[in-house]
Order: sequence, then structure tokens, then C-alpha cells
Amino acid sequence: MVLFFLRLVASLAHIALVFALAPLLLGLVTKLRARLLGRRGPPLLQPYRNLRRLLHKTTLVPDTATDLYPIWPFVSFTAIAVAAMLVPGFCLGLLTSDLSDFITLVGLLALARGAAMLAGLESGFGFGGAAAAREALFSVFAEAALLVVLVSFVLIAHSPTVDGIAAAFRTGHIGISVSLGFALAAMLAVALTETGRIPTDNPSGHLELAMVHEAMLLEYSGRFLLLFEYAAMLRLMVWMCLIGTVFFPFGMARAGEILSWPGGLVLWAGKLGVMAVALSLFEIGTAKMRVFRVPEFLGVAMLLGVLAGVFLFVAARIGA
Amino acid sequence: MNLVYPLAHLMGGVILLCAFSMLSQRRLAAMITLYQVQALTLSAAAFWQGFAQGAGDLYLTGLITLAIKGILLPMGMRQIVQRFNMVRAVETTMPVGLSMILGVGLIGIAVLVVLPTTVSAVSLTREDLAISLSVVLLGLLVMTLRRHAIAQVIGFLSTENGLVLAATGMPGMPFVAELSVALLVLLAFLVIGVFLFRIREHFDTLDLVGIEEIERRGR
Amino acid sequence: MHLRLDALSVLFLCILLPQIVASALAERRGPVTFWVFAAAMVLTLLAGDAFTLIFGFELMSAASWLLVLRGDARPATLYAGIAMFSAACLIPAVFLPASSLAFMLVLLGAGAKAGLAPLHSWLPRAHPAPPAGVSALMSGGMVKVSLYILIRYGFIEFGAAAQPWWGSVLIVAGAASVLIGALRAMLEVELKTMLACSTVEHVGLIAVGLGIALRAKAMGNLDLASLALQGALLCAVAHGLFKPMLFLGAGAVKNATGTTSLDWLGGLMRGMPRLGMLMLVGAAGMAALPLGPGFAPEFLLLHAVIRAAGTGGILARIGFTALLAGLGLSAALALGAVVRLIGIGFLGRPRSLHAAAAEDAKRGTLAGMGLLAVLCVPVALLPGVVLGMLEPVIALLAPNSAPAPLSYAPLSLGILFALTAGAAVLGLRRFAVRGTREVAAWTGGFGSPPAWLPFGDPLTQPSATGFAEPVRRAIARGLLAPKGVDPAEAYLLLPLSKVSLRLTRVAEHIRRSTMRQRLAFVFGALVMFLLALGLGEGG
Amino acid sequence: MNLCLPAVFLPLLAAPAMGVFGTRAQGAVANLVLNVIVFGFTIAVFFGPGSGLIHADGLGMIFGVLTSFVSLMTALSNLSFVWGGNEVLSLRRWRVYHAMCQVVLGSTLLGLYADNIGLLWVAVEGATIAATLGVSLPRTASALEAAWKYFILGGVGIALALFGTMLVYLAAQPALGPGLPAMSFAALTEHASKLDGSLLTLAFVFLLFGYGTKAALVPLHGWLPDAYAEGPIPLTTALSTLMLNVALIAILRYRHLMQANFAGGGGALQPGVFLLTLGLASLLLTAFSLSRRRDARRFFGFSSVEHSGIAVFAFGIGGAAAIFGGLLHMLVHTLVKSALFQALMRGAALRGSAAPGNYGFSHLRGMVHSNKYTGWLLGACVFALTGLPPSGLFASEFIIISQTIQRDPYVSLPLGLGLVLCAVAIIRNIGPLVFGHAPPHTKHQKAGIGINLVGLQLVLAFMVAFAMPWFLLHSLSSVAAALQ
Repeated sequence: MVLFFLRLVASLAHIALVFALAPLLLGLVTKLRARLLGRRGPPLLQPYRNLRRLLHKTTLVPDTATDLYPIWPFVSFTAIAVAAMLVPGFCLGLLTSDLSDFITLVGLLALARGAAMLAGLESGFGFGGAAAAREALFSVFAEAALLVVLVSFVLIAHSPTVDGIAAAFRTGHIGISVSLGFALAAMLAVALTETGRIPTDNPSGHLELAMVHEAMLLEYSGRFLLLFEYAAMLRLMVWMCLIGTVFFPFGMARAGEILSWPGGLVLWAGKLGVMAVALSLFEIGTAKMRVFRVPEFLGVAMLLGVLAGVFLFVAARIGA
Repeated sequence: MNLVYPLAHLMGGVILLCAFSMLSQRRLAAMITLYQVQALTLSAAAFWQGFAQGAGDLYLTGLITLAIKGILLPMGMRQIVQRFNMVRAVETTMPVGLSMILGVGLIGIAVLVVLPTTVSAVSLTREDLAISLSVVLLGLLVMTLRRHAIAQVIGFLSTENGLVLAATGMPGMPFVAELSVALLVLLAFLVIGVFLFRIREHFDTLDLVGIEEIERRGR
Repeated sequence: MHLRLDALSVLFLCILLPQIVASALAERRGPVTFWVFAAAMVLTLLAGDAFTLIFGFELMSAASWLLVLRGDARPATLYAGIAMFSAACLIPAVFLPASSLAFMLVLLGAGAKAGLAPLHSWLPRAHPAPPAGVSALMSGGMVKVSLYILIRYGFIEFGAAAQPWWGSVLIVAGAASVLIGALRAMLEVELKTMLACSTVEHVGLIAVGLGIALRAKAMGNLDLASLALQGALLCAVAHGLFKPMLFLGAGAVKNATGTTSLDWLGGLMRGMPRLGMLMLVGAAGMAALPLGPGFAPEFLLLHAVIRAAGTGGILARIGFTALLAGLGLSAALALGAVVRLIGIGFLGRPRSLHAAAAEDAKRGTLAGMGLLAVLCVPVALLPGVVLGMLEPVIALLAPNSAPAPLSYAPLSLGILFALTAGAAVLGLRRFAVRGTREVAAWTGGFGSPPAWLPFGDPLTQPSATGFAEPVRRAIARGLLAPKGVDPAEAYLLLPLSKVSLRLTRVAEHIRRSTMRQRLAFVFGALVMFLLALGLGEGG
Repeated sequence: MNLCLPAVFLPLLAAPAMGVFGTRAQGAVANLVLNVIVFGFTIAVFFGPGSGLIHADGLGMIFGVLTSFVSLMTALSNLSFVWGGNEVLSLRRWRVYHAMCQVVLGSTLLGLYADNIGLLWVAVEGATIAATLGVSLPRTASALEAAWKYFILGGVGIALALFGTMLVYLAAQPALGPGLPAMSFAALTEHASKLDGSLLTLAFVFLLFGYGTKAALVPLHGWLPDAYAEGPIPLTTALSTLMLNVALIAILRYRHLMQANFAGGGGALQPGVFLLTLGLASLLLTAFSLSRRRDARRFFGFSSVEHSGIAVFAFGIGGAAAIFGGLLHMLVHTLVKSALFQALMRGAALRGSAAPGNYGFSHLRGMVHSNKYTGWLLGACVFALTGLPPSGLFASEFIIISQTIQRDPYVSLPLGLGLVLCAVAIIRNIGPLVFGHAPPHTKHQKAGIGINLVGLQLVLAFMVAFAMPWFLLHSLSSVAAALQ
């Protein structure tokens, strides 16, 4: 009973934190990037301001849009939000841990992606369609790479859920294995694509022809745009949590024991910070690549995933 | 000594010889003559067999053969050859030498097939069978090698002679006369057919190329 | 000619009946052939002996061939050829004792009829030909009947002699179909052709599941077998629901606009909203999105593949990992195809006056689709229950195996969804500015359209072809034959047709032979026989 | 009492009279009347099979009834053919035509009922000559050409058959003594094992070639397509059904002799391999010859080659079940083919004239637009030839294939290939022929009442295959068992 109560509290805390900190994380990345480029950059809290501004803007609906126009933002946002609830953040053993099956997660991301693509096609407008087509192309490889990575996780952890994988990995005796390194690389590539960062997409770009994620939302404004923006922030958060939880599960709190929470929280914040720094460093280090280079980029990721599986097999043979 | 079988074989040999030398002949007239000789020998053979086996209907067969094949058909064919002035040489589709080699091969096959088969059969019919089979095959060979309808008809006729020879050789086979009559009906239709083709102006020559032309027009 | 009913046939009857009802509703008392077709499928499922099975199967082929012929004569011959090929494979197979040869024949026969690669290329041509109801039944039902035969013989009749490599063959064929099907579904412009391609994909998915199950069963790993079977059978159920729905919808679109080419549609959501909603349900299933009917099977299959990757040697590991990649690839491609279907066809601006003037589908069609949509709900939200119903079938196919409970709980996910969405709506109600203002859409910098195009210039919005272009450039070049032709056609059908053409020429030559040549045939054959005889007896 | 005699000799004796007297209408009527009577006799034969030179065994009875039934149907459709003014023939030729119909019927029955190998040969020869005359009747260039071909090739076949017949006698003569017994099927079968096996084998080769020519087995089929296409169409029906059956049955009987001799250790070879070779050759060559035909009658002529090939193949497989399958195949194919040719005739009549040369697919296409019922029936007939259910041929082919698998699995591959190819080649014509665009100026017309005959025969074919009356089943299977 107490245990359940604690888990409930932990889950609620997790949800609240994730939803609250997502804009901050984005702001942090942007800030760091600007700083590393030698600019002052927007204040940390700028994302919150944007959201508030959008709240107060009238929502304009293009006359060519169909009745489904308002649906897509909600679908996209909800899918990402649920994903954010499933991926453990600072502590394991949340109420949602049983739901957090890796494949379900992939499905949720796909759902959000689909909604965004349809939103791009909604008003029959050229750039949105082009962006949706590119997104479709990217997603093909991203999803494949993600699933391939999953093999080695499940085979190591004997559990398909993110929670279970993390739990298995944090009991350190797996140690550092080559395959996990490959898996990490693959996962990072996918994460960069999914969250629309450089080198596959430029979040701060303003040239319609070059944009992917932003271009799909060009026709949206006001509260619908807010949903999309918020979803994008949440997506960044989800991916960082995912990578942090799976690859650096050390020091994560247990929902059952309240005393471990503070440590978990601190470490979680630390991880997010480190990852934000890493991300911004990477982004200033590389340039955006041409659209048709991206499949190769992700194809490499997929290959790494396969290699991870193979090396895992070899390692098992050697170990045995 | 008993003369029955030696004579039978002698006649059989003559018939085979005729059939074989048909292959070598280039001219229709000569082929017709050969055929006539063959038919006459056949009727003689029939008479002889009838005498030897004491079977009455073989005499009938011999009579029919003599009358129709030995006399009427050759005359008719000579008529055709004369009227359609085809006395000129027949062009064969294959050099004579080669066709004769084929003929020898056919005789060899006939012997090869028949001799081992009839160990248990009456030993004498064995050679008869071999001979008549070779006559049949040679006739067919003539049919396939010659272009002129007349030549083909002659080939067919000699095949049929081979059949009758075999029939006469069969000890005590019933219906021999009937069968040979039935065959004759066939032959009659054959020759009539030739006349038909000639009388009706569908093919300006009996050369079957005419038929093949129509065949080429497709469908 | 006697009948039998066991769990397997009951399951497939349950898959079949709703489609028949729905198609009948849509076609409103279709032609006699239609009913013969339906009856033949039922007969095949009920068959208790080989003769009845083959009879029903062939009758099904014949009736469907006639229906295809009436629809469009061009693919009919190819279809007939495939049907007879499968017959020629099946009839011997059912008489051979259980052996690898027999199973291969069954696989060829049933696989050809089910559209398994490399014998699938007839399917995207033949299925779109007849009227929508028939296409629906062919795509949702006939394919299943073929798979039923495959299952019946692979697992039950020949079950004793099963070898692991049977499963591997099945998996490879399935994987190929999945990839090619999904890819072509993404590239095709014709609505019905695209749906047919996606049928190939789903058949491939089912085949992969069955193959894993067969392999695992032969290797004695019964739990994996039951997991894979769950996936395959559930996939069959789900596909049997949403694919006919989509085909019926495509038929309605054809009725309303006179075309099924996505390049001439667009904005149908305005003209036919109810149809559009039903299509959304089906599309969610086809794209295997969470909370849709298609996700649970995909989920199970992926888990089965991952589990299978842990069994066997290095080859199995590499193979199954690659297979997983392929499945992921095709899942995303299917999503792209669905987005293309809905986004190009039903959203955006009309691309032709017909599309602009489209009116909603007839009541019969909507009723039929509605029926299927309602049946989708339990598969989508309560897959656990459906799997519970599948228990006896799995017990029949993989005896004394204990299927693991499903670890995907759409119901609680759905609750989370509802909560979040509700929160979002309420939050926006509370804090955001209410109401919306309709404004002219941004033309994207293009000039204003001419007067005779009230809905704007179609050329200024993405076309279906254009939408598929990136995928074509990045993937199709590698996987398909040159010029985007299906590899099965380029490397299998074309050479075969060339060979037959050559032989036909030979036959014609023989037929045209002159009379002397014909005599020569007779004579030569006779001499041959005699020679053989003489040598045979002499030696 | 022996009811075979009237059944055989009535038409044969009536033929000369019909050749001399009567207008064409009277001839047609007389034809019909005679057929009705003969049909009655053939049924009555069941109660008076008789004995001696001409008597009916089980096979003879069944196929005798089939023969007279088909020729009755032909005679019925003959009426409309004659009155329709389809064929422009002089009165003399009409008379010859009717006489020939009778001769073909009579000699076919003779061939079925004859218990004497010589008589069988005579019957086949008579039928051949009659058919040749019939084919040459239209007197067109192509008809004469066809007749000439038919005559030469058929003549060669007959000569070979006679030689084989004499060899059989020679093989039997030591065992059975000189005279009639050595030529009677009954006696031969009785003492099959005592015959001289090696002679018998030689004889079988000649008989196979002789009667195989009549059965139009590849490579002996050269006469068939033209003969089918150029003669008056009712005759074509007779050719493609009745005479084919006689030849096939003759082959079957001799095959049985040889098989029995082989089984009895008489030293004969197994007949199977010869039959299989010719059967497969027919099947495979047909498969590729079918695809380019533009004339419907040639097309279906080739399909007859295919089906006699299948029957011979079944005989080659051997065993009671396979023989049963082969016989069933012959029965059903006979009915379907005669139905088909009558449907074709009606269709061509709807398109103007049923004279030869009006049977191009381009001329007949889109039959439903001329008459819905005729079109569908035509389609059904053609479809029935493919051997897909619900066609009756499905049952027989199913039996044959299953037997092949069990007895000789390897030849089942070419068999299956040939069947599939033929079926595809046939089925692809249905679409254009039935539903295609009709040639210009095609009006929808009424089909005569006679079109129902086609339906009747189709239904019969279906019944024979799937709902076979028990007595037929019983006698057919006993025949098959006796001849295995």
C-alpha cells in the first residue's frame, strides 16, 4: 500500500518535472549553443515566454484546411506526452514502468510523427508537403535503426521495457561492452534525427526549403502551434531521458525508497546538463547535411545496431 | 525337297528388291514399272501361298492383286503421267545415294526388330515378316522422300504390297481377302483423289508445294 | 466430399464472415459469381478431405478469375496462370506423404495464391481489377484462405516431419514480401493498387510470424512458437478487418470521383467526411499505430523476432537482426504510405473538379465499413481478450505450449491518452485565447490561381508522386529493378515469358510444316520407336 | 439376341440410299430419325449384348450409348445447320454429306462393338474414308487440301494399324491356333499370357502408331487441325469426339493385352512408357501450339489433341483407378466438346453463317453482345475445357494426377506443367470471346430453342463427373478393373 502510494507520488513527480523542465532544457541547449558560438543568446527562460505568447495569440485557420485541422496538434502532443510519462527520469519503478515497452515507445513516436506529417499536408501547401515527404524518408531509417538497437538491449537485459533495461544495466555487472558502445552511437544518431537537430535539421533555420520539422508546422498558429512547440520540447526531453536512463542508469533512485530520491534527482539534472552540453558542442562542431545524405547517416546507424547485436553474440561466446 | 518356303522367300526377295530399287529411281515411269513388277510378284506369291496352305481365299487375293494392282493401277498411273506430261525426271529431296543408305538402314532395323522377336513363332514366317516389314518401311521412306504426288502414291502402294505380303505369309489368317479388298478401296480413293486434284484447277501441278503454299498463308 | 470444423477453420471463418457481410452490403447483392466466390472460400475452410479442399480452392480461383475478368481483362490471364500454378503445386502436395518436398509444394502453391514473394507480382495487378466489394474480399479473405491451407498443412498435416529450415524459407519469403510490399505501397499512385501492395506486406508479416513459429516448433522452443503464432494469427484477424474496409472506401472514392489516382484526388474530407473518418480508422490499422487495430500484431511479431534472434547460431543472429531492421523499415514505410493516402487523398486542396464535387458514399458502403470499424475496436483496445479466444487454435497448432500474456496494454495507454488530451484541452480552454479566425492560406509564394480553378492550382501542392520521390530516390533504386519495376516481374516473369515465346515459335514452326515433313515426323517417330525396341530387345 | 447388329448395320445400310435419294431437308430428317432409332438400339444393347464377332462388352455398351447420343445431338443441331443455309452445297453433295454422317456413326459403333481385331481395323478405315469425303465436301481449296492431308496421313496410319493387327494374329496364332479365335479380343485377353510377348510388343508399336494417328497424338496429329477447321462443323464434332474415342479405346484394349501378357510373364514390355511418351508429347506441344490460333475450330482441334493425350497418358499410368480416370476423361470430354462445337456453330450462325472460315476469334468475339445466353454457354463450354471446377474434367484430371503421384511421381511434373499451360492458353481466350467488344454492326438476336441442347450436354458432363449414377459408376469401374 505504502509502496504503491510512493510509486504514485514518484510518478506524479516525474511527470510534473518532465513537463515543467522540458522548455528549460531547450532553453539551456540554445543558450549554450549561442555562448559557444560567442553570442549572448536568448535568456534561459525564453521558451516559456514563447509558449505564453502563443497562448495569447489568436489562432488563424487557413481556409483550405479540412475539419481535421485541429486534431493533429492534439494527437502529436498527446503521443509525445504519453511517451514522456513512460520513460523513467530520475527514478525507476514508476507506475507506468510496465507500460514502458520499448516498442510501444517507438509506436508512440511514430504516431506523433504521423500526426505532424498530416499536419504538414493539411492545407495542401507546398513546403509542408515537401517537409512531410522528407520526414517520411528519415523516419524509415530512424525507426529501423532504433529497432535494431533494441535487439542487443533485450538480449542483455532480458526485458523489453525501458524500465527493465535500465534496472538490468544499473546493476553494473554487465560492465562496458563494445556492443553497447555501438548501440549508443546508433541511438544518438536516431535521437538527433528525431529531435530535428543538426546535422539532419536545423531548429533555428528559417529557410522553408531547408527545414523539416518547422516546415510542417508553417500553417499553424496560436494555441495549435503552442501544442506543437511544446511537443518538440518534450521530445527533446524524452530522448535525453531515454539515453540517460538506458546508458547511464547509475545512481537512479528507486520509487519505493523515498530517501534515494534526492540523489536521483540531482544526478538526473546532472545528466541532462551534461547531455545538453554535449549536444550543443556537437551541433556547433558539425554542419547540416544535404537531405539525401541523411539516409546514409542513418544507414550507418542501422549498421552499427546490427554490429552491436553481432558483437554481443561474439562476446557471449567468448564469455561462455 | 519341299519347294514351298524357298519359293516364297524368293518372291519376297524380289518384292523387297523392287521396293528398294524404287528409292534409286529418278523417273516416274520406271517407278511405275517397278511397282508393276512388285505387284505381279506379289500376286504370284499369293497364289503360291494359297496353293501351299491350301487356302482358297488366298487365290482370291492373288486374283485381285493381279487384276487391279498388277494391271489397272499401273495403266491408270501411266495415263496420268502421259496426260500431265510428267515423263521428265522426278527431283528427289535427297541425293539418291543417301536415300539408299537410309533404305539399307531401314532394312537393318526391320531385321533387328523382327528376328529376335519371333524365336517362338513359326520360323519360316520370320523371314517373311522381316521382308514385309522392310517393304513397308521402304514404301514409307519413298513417300517421305518424294515430292510428286504420283511418287508418293507409288510409295504408299508399295507399302500396301508389303502389308499384303505379310498377310499372305500369315499361316491360316482369316479375312485376308477382305482386308486386301478394304485396302484396295483405300488405294482407289487415293488415285481418285489424285485425279480430283488434277481435274479441279486448284493446284496447277500435282507438286504438293502447291498445297504447302496455301498452308503457308497462315491461320 | 465431407466437411470438418476445428478451431483453425472456425477462426478463419470468423475472419471471413464479417468481410462477406460487409462486401455484400457494399455491393448490395452482387452478381452470382460473387456468391459462388464467397461460398467456395467457406467450402475450402470447411473441407474435411483433400478433394473437397482442392475443389473449393479451385472453385474460389475460378470464380475470382471471372470477377477479375469482368473488371479488367488485362491481368486476368496472369491471374489465371498463377491460380493454376498453385493448383498444380497443391494437388500433388496433398497426396504426398509428409516430407520436405510436400511442404515446399504446399508453400509454392498456397504462397503463390497468397501473394508471397517472389510470386506476388500478380496481386497488385489483379486485386484492384474487380469492383470494390470483390477486391475487399479477395484481399482480405482469399489471401487468408491460402494462408489457412499453408497453416493447416505446415503445422497439422505435415507437423510431424517439420524441419527448422522450412520455417527459415518461410521467413525469407515473408521478409521479401514485407519489404517489397511496403516499398511499392509507398510508391504506387493508384489507390487500390497501393492497398494491394500493402496486402502483400501484411501477408509477408503473417508469413514471418508463421515461419518463426514453424522454426521454433521444430527446434522445440514452444513458447516462442506460440508467441509468433499469436502475432501471425492476430495479424490475420486485424488485416482481415481493416483492409476490406480500406478497399470498400477506395471503391466509394472511385464512385464519387471516377478515379482512384491519388494525383487527381485531394480534399475529400470536405465532401465525404464520414467515409474519411472510417478511412482514418483503417489507415491507423494499416500503419500499425498504437491504439489502432494493427499495432498489437506488429508488437507481438517484433517481440517474436527479437526473441528468435537469441536462438540459433551467428547466422540466425545476423539474419534476425537484419529482419528486424527490415520490419522497422517497412513499418515506417507503411506509415508513410498511410500519410500519403490520407494526407494527399483526403486532406489539402482538391486536385480535380471531380474531387471537389465528391459526395459522401452510399449508405450500404458506409454500413459495411462501419461494421468492420466496430469490429476493429476490440482488436485495437482489448487484444488480450482476442488472444484469449485464439488459445484453442494455438493449442491446436503448437500443442502444450504456454503463450505468455501480452505486455502491451492499450487500455491503460488509452486512459493516459484521454487524460493528457483532456488536460491539454482544458488547459487551452482555461488559459488560451478562445476561437479561431479563418484566413486565406499562404500560397507559398505562388501567383494567384486562374479563375477556373476555384480551389487553387493543383500544381502548387505536393502530388502523390512527388511525396514518394525522396523514398524512390533513396530506397527504391536499391531494392527494385531498374525503372521501379517489381523485381519479381523483372527477374522472374519476364524471362519466363521470353522462354514460352521461344517455345511457341518452335511449336508454330512444327505446325506450319509441309505435308512431307509431317509424314517425316510420323515415319521418324516410328523408326525411333522400332530402333529403341530392337536395341532394347537385342541388348 | 444380339442387338448390336441392327445398331451397327442400320446406318451402314441406310447410307447408300441416303447418298442417292432425297432433298437436303429430307436427308436431315432421315438422319435424325435414324439417329433416334440407333440411340434406342444402343440403349437396348444393355439387355441384348449378344455374342460372337460383333457383341458389346461393358466398354462397348457405355461408349456406344455415348456415341449414339452425341451423334443424335449432332443430328438435331444438324437440322438448323442444314436449314440455316449455312453451307452452300449442291444437292449431290448434301446427299453425300448425310450418307457420310451415317457411315461415320455406323462404323464408329462397329469399331466399338467389334470383338475382332480385323473388324475393328475395317471399321476405323471406313470411318476414315467417310470422314475424308466429308471434309472435302465444301470443295474449297483449303478443304481439299485438308482432306488430302487427312487422307495421306490417315492412310499411312491405317496401313501401320493393319500391320500391327497382323502381328497380333501372328503372336496369337501359335497359342490359339489358326483361325478366328486368334483375332478375337475375348480369346486374346483370355490367353494373353500365352501370346508371344516380343511379337506382341512389336505389334503394339505399330498399333499405337496406327490408331494413334486417328487419336491425333503428337507427332501423328498433322492432319487434325485442318481437317477440323475445313469440314462442315457437325462432322467436326463427330471427328473430335466419336472417332477419337474409337481410336483411344482400341489403344486401351491392346494396351491391356500387352499389360496382361507382361504380367503373365509372356515376355512383352510394359506398354506404359510408349503411351506416356506420346501422351506427354501431345500435351506439351499443344500447350504451345494453342497460344497463337486465330481460328476457333483449329484452336479446339488442338485442345482435342491435348485431351486425347491426357487420356493416353492415363492409360500409360495404368492401374484400375487411372484407367477409370482416363475413361471418365473421355466421357466428359466427348460431351463437353460436342456441346462446345454446337455452341460455336450457333454463335457463328448468329454472326452470319456457320460455314467453315467464319470461326475466326476476331469474328466471334464478344458473343454476349449477340446473344447473352449463347455467349455465356459458349464461355461455359470453353471454361469446362480448362479442367477447373466446376468443370467435369476437374474430377477426371484430379484422379489422373493423384494416380500419377502415387505410381510414377516424376512424370507428374511435366503433366502438371502441360495441364497448366494448356489451361492458361485456353482460358485467356474466354475474355475476348465472350465479353470482348463485338465486331461492328452486331445486333442482339434471338438464339433458337436448340441452344438448350448445349446446356443439356454441359449439365450431363457435370453429372457424369460429380453425380455419376451408380450403375454407370459400377460398370465403368468394373471395366477399368478388367482392363487395368
